[in-house]
Amino acid sequence: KPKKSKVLATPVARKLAKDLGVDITKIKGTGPNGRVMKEDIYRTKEEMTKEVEKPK
Amino acid sequence: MKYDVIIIGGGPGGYVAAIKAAQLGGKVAVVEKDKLGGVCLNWGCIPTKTLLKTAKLYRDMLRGKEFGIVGIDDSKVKVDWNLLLKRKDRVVDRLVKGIYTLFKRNKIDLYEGVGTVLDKNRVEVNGEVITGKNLIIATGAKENFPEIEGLKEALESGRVINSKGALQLREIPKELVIIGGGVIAVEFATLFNTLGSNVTLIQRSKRILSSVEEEMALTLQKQLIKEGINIVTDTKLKSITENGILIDHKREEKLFKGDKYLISLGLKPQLKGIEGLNLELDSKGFIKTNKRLETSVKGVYAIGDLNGKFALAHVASAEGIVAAENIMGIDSIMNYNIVPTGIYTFPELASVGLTEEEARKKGHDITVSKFPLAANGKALAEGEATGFVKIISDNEYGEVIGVHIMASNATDMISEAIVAMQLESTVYDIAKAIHPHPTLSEAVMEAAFGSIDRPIHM
Amino acid sequence: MKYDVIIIGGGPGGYVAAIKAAQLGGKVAVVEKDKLGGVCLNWGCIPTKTLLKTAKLYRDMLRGKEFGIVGIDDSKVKVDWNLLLKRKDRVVDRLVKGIYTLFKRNKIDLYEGVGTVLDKNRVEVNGEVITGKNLIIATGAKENFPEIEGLKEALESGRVINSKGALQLREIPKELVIIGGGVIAVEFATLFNTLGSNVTLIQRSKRILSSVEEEMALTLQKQLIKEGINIVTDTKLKSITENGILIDHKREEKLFKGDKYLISLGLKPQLKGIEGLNLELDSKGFIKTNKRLETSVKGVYAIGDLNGKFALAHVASAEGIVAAENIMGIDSIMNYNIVPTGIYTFPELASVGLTEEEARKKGHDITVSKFPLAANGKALAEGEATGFVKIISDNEYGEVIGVHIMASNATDMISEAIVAMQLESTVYDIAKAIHPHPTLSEAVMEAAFGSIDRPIHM
Ligand SMILES: Cc1cc2nc3c(=O)[nH]c(=O)nc-3n(C[C@H](O)[C@H](O)[C@H](O)COP(=O)(O)OP(=O)(O)OC[C@H]3O[C@@H](n4cnc5c(N)ncnc54)[C@H](O)[C@@H]3O)c2cc1C
Ligand SMILES: Cc1cc2nc3c(=O)[nH]c(=O)nc-3n(C[C@H](O)[C@H](O)[C@H](O)COP(=O)(O)OP(=O)(O)OC[C@H]3O[C@@H](n4cnc5c(N)ncnc54)[C@H](O)[C@@H]3O)c2cc1C
Repeated sequence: KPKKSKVLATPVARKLAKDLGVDITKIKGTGPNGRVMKEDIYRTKEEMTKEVEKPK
Repeated sequence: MKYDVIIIGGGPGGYVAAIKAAQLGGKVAVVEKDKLGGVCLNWGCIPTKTLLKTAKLYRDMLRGKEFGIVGIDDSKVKVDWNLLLKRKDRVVDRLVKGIYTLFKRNKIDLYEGVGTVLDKNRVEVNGEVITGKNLIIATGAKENFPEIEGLKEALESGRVINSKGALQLREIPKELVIIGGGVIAVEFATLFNTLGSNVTLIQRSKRILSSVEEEMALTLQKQLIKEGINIVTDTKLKSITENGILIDHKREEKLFKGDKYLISLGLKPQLKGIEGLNLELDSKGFIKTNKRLETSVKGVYAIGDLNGKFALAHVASAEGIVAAENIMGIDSIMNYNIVPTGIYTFPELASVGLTEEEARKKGHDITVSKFPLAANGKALAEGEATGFVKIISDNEYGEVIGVHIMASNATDMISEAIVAMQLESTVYDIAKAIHPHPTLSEAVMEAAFGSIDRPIHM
Repeated sequence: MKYDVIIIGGGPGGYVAAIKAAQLGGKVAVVEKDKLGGVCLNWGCIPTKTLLKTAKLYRDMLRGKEFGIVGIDDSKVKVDWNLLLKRKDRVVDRLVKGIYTLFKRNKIDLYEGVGTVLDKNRVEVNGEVITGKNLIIATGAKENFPEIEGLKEALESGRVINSKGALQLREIPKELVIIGGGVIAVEFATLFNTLGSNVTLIQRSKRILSSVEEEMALTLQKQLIKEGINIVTDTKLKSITENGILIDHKREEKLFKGDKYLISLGLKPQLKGIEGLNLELDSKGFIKTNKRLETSVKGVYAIGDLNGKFALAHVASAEGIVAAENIMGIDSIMNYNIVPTGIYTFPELASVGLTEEEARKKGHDITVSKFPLAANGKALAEGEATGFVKIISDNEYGEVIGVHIMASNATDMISEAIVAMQLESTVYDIAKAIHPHPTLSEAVMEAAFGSIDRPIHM
């Protein structure tokens, strides 16, 4: 069976991902049926920032 | 060139395009030979829904006892047709005047008269030639009368009428024969049957509303028969004479008599005045357009009934907005996959997206979930428990690809589905949205539960 | 342990939790001392909406002439209260029986009797002790009666009644004084005013429906006054005597007399039988729960009216589903940001999300767009043009964060907004969704157009 290609996401999550430079295809959404919600983008962005800060 | 856009026809296609183009800063001219609002406001959507509102109230009045209301003398309570037509006129007048006001407010130049297109930049009205960079054709459609013996004479004499004629009747017909089984036919059948006419509906195919989701159309057909409408399906019209309408029905000839015959058998485009453009037409003779509403001639757009996509006012308006946006430099396309239809019978029908059949044909692996209104608290409280909500979803993600609603206010309930589909919603999202109790819309949520595993109340 | 979950209380919280848990494969017991369906089905949502349906029909009948219907003798047409109550009973019976059937179908064990919690795994009913791994408390709430001189006696004598008493009245009161201005008070005011009572509504704060969007509440207040309800705001209850209700109003004492007094001043949780658990309570005495509906004791959940979040049936049911899912191993949380409320007045009110005020307080940079029903074709056709749709959106992406609808069928229209908000929709998505014509829901689309730039029809 082919892998699912589409990302379920809300319009706000998509815009936010674009603005914050988050790759939406790599996020596991917490919304219904795994939909990526705006909170998921905020959370991912925060994690990304922490990753960057760590090596210091 | 004087105008950014000249629009021919001021119906729900043209007038909305005009307002949108003006809002976007365009200099706009509209040519209208009759009244702004077109068929929809003057002879279509609004008049019929105003009459149907009264019919529904009248029907509910006669059911008063069931709801605990006494003291109504059924033999005395009547719809006064002329009083009703006056109300219809008041509603229409107010709305049509509103459009004229909107034109002034948006500084749209209105040319009252028949527009004749000279070329894609020039239109003649009352001898004057106006010029524009773009042209939107929004002249609508007219009735398609088949070639049947005697029809032409019967139309001329007024024995056979169209929907416009039905809105101008002097009285409620005693015996009404309706030829056709589409939306308009079925709505008028509902109207006059409720107001007391004996209605016979003669339909060519096996069932009414052939383009509507099958179970819904069949359930309505049963309901209409139960309410006293004589529905004759599987027929072939033969001729119309002084004696009545002659049809072939199961290899037998039958004659139907009425004091009025209402015919509603589809539409053909209104192309008069625009022949000069030589626009490409589709196989049915409608103007060919793409998703940007462009015709085969650059700078010329065609919106509404005359492009043959959907003969619906909201489609005409949506197309008008798309055309206006494209003309004013905003890239815009129509999404014909999410177009709702509404039918104002008792109960109403409304649909958006694919039917089971269509979905399977397109290769979708689907789930069909149906929730009956008989299990919905509000439907029982309102005494309107005939109907259901059916959701078709694609199994890959659970995406909602079709919703079909039969309910007393299905035409408002469907908006939830169109917004959901616009947002590429899955059944999980709809199920997760907390619907207020008690409402008919809970049935939509329940159907979504059913798509996932099971509804609560079933 | 015998059960996966024991549920105390079979209202819309408890019975839905039970069905969901059973659907997920759980072994479920429900303890109910009265009838399944709880307040909502037996004495709340369903009975009141059944009565209001009749009231609305009666109101429309008296407006018949306006719609072209003649032959109604206004002096004879009446609501037969006892006939109406019988209809109410039929509707309630059918729905309640339906729940019993669902219990059987889902193999839920029903214990009829008062449940007393011994500890978090043991509940006593009629002397029998049943054991379970989890416990859901869903015992609901009861009326909160303030400490007012004479109230206790008046309640006992039956001069002062609560909403349950109002549903058991022998006749329609001639003079009805309603104490309270919340949803229940306002719905009963609408009901009895329409049925012919002289209604006085006594409200403590400056306006009715203090938790409802201000413009909407004030517009309704005006409408109710116009329809003949005497609304007295800004009052303080002093005492209740044989002579009537004494209040302070603008530094004056006033006495209000009626043949019945209906009191509706909020709720307090029903904690009897569960004291043994020593659950943590909030400042108002309701059981504290988190978004998973867990209480301070592991394995004990509390749903519905008694956790003090929203006293709404659909919230109770949604919480029931969340609790059941968590118990059955599916991680699940409630989203209290998208909870709709519906008020079944004429016209109805419905809301979801934030009001202007709340949004500003939370620091949102917002756009408020309002579209009046007076500019909506269907509203005019139906003669129901009082109201509007108001959309609050956040300016960063245009996300819809609040929708407030005043319209004859607002409670169904709001579903579009809840699904939109569930999907984090922007106003662009709603504006782009083609709404069917003619419908009241077009006003939602128009309001969305207004959020972006301007509505078409304004
Ligand atoms: C009885 C009935 C009920 C209906 N109910 C509904 C409903 O409930 N919902 C719904 O969505 N749809 C309904 N429809 C369909 C709806 O009315 C049409 O889809 C809609 O009016 C199409 O809009 P339009 O702008 O394309 O054309 P039209 O509304 O037909 O407007 C075309 C306008 O162009 C003008 N015109 C034509 N040629 C020229 C010219 N050469 N110069 C100047 N002016 C010209 C005409 O006078 C007219 O005003 C109904 C139709 C009927 C007949
Ligand atoms: C007049 C009125 C109109 C309303 N209209 C609406 C409306 O339109 N929409 C809406 O959303 N909400 C409405 N409500 C509110 C709605 O009824 C409540 O929010 C809802 O019933 C709460 O559900 P619940 O399950 O928490 O509690 P309840 O419905 O109160 O159910 C609790 C159940 O627990 C049982 N019980 C209690 N203690 C025990 C015990 N120890 N042992 C065994 N059984 C026990 C009770 O008998 C009862 O059946 C209305 C309320 C009223 C009063």
